[in-house]
Amino acid sequence: MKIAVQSEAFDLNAEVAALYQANPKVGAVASFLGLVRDINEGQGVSTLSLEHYPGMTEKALAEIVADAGRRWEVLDATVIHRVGTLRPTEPIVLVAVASGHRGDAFAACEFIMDFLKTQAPFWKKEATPEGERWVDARESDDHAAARWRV
Amino acid sequence: MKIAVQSEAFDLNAEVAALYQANPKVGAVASFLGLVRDINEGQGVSTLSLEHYPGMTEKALAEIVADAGRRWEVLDATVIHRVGTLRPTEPIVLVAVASGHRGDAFAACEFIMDFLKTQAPFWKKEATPEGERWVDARESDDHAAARWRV
Amino acid sequence: MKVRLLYFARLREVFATGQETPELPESVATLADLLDWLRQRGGVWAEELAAGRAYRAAINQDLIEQDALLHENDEVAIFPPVTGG
Amino acid sequence: MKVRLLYFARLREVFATGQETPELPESVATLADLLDWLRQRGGVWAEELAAGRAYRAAINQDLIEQDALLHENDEVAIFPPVTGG
Repeated sequence: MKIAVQSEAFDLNAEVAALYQANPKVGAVASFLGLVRDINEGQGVSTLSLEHYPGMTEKALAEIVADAGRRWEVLDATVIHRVGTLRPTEPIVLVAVASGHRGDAFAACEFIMDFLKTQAPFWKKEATPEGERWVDARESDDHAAARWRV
Repeated sequence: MKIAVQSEAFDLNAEVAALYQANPKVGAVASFLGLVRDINEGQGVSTLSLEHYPGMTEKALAEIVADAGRRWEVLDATVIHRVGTLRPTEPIVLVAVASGHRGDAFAACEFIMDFLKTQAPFWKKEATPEGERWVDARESDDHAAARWRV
Repeated sequence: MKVRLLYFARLREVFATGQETPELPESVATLADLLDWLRQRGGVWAEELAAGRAYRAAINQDLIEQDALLHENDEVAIFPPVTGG
Repeated sequence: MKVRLLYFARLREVFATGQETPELPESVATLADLLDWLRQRGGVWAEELAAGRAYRAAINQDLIEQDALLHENDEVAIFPPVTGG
């Protein structure tokens, strides 16, 4: 398991290969890339700044990944979240999950993203033509996380 | 949309970047990588050979991707399936879907994989210590595809 | 009526051919008729295409049901359930 | 009791501080008490931490509910709902 919070870009090839190259039991890797969009809630976005709570972030992400591993077969997983200032089309987050079969890989990957969105202490501030604004939490994200409760 | 059937390896970085780099409306890319495992149904696998039905394969994949685009917001999508002889840990298939939001990207990507598994004319033959054998279709794959019927 | 017949994967190996272009008798109008006609060859043809065996068919590269009508120069493919991905 | 208080994102900006280490009065035993104590500062403190405003709290880096007990040297963080990913 790899959890990283960093300002630098990451290499998707290297991160995904690290999940399967040494383990021939891996039949499926589901991955998710979140990117900065140039528009949000109708306003143009020139840059996005990400702040986090060092220490708690890594702990929260590790707990979410461990929780996914209790629900599905997770052979390995990587979560990388960037902080600092990013521009449209730049990757913000990578979640990649390796499993024997695709159903587990997809479910665990989406579960981790849904809880990352609602539980991991990151905050986004957008620079728009009207000035800077903190991004509001979305109710749809709470709903997405809530659907995993059984 | 890119649909390719090829014997060569593909570059995950390049394929995924092509889906978002030129389009700042893309906020989410969900991708799936299917890999050759070294064991299947209890038997060791030394190589996997993939055969397909040229012409129909590309047509079936394009229809599946178009169907996904009618159900979810798909800004762009790539499906690459390899044929020929592959070894354990080698990638077989890549499905990557770009969307504004993660829910659509995940759903469309998993939908495409489920229908690729049951509708696209590819066949696998495994070389095992006991000789060669054609891989049997899995009932679980039919069930996975059937759950999208509403 | 002449059609192009294609076989793939295990069926290609068992039938020891990947394609043929037979002249079909007038009695063959549908895919079901074609399958009957092939079964009359006996041996592996009767065995592999027997009712209850798992195989699929496509006409002109679309998966189809057995009551589908055939037309001159159709491309008809018969193959095992698919196992890609 | 002394605790370490951390503020993040919009609250860090509005409170014009990212952290403080106050000596709390004996009456403060729970997170709810701490929030009351902070609201008594008035101004942005009363406003931002008012009932009905959306904020979250963590004790020692775990998200917690307001009836959680505080202990000497706890790290208590107060922040807006998270928006990562």
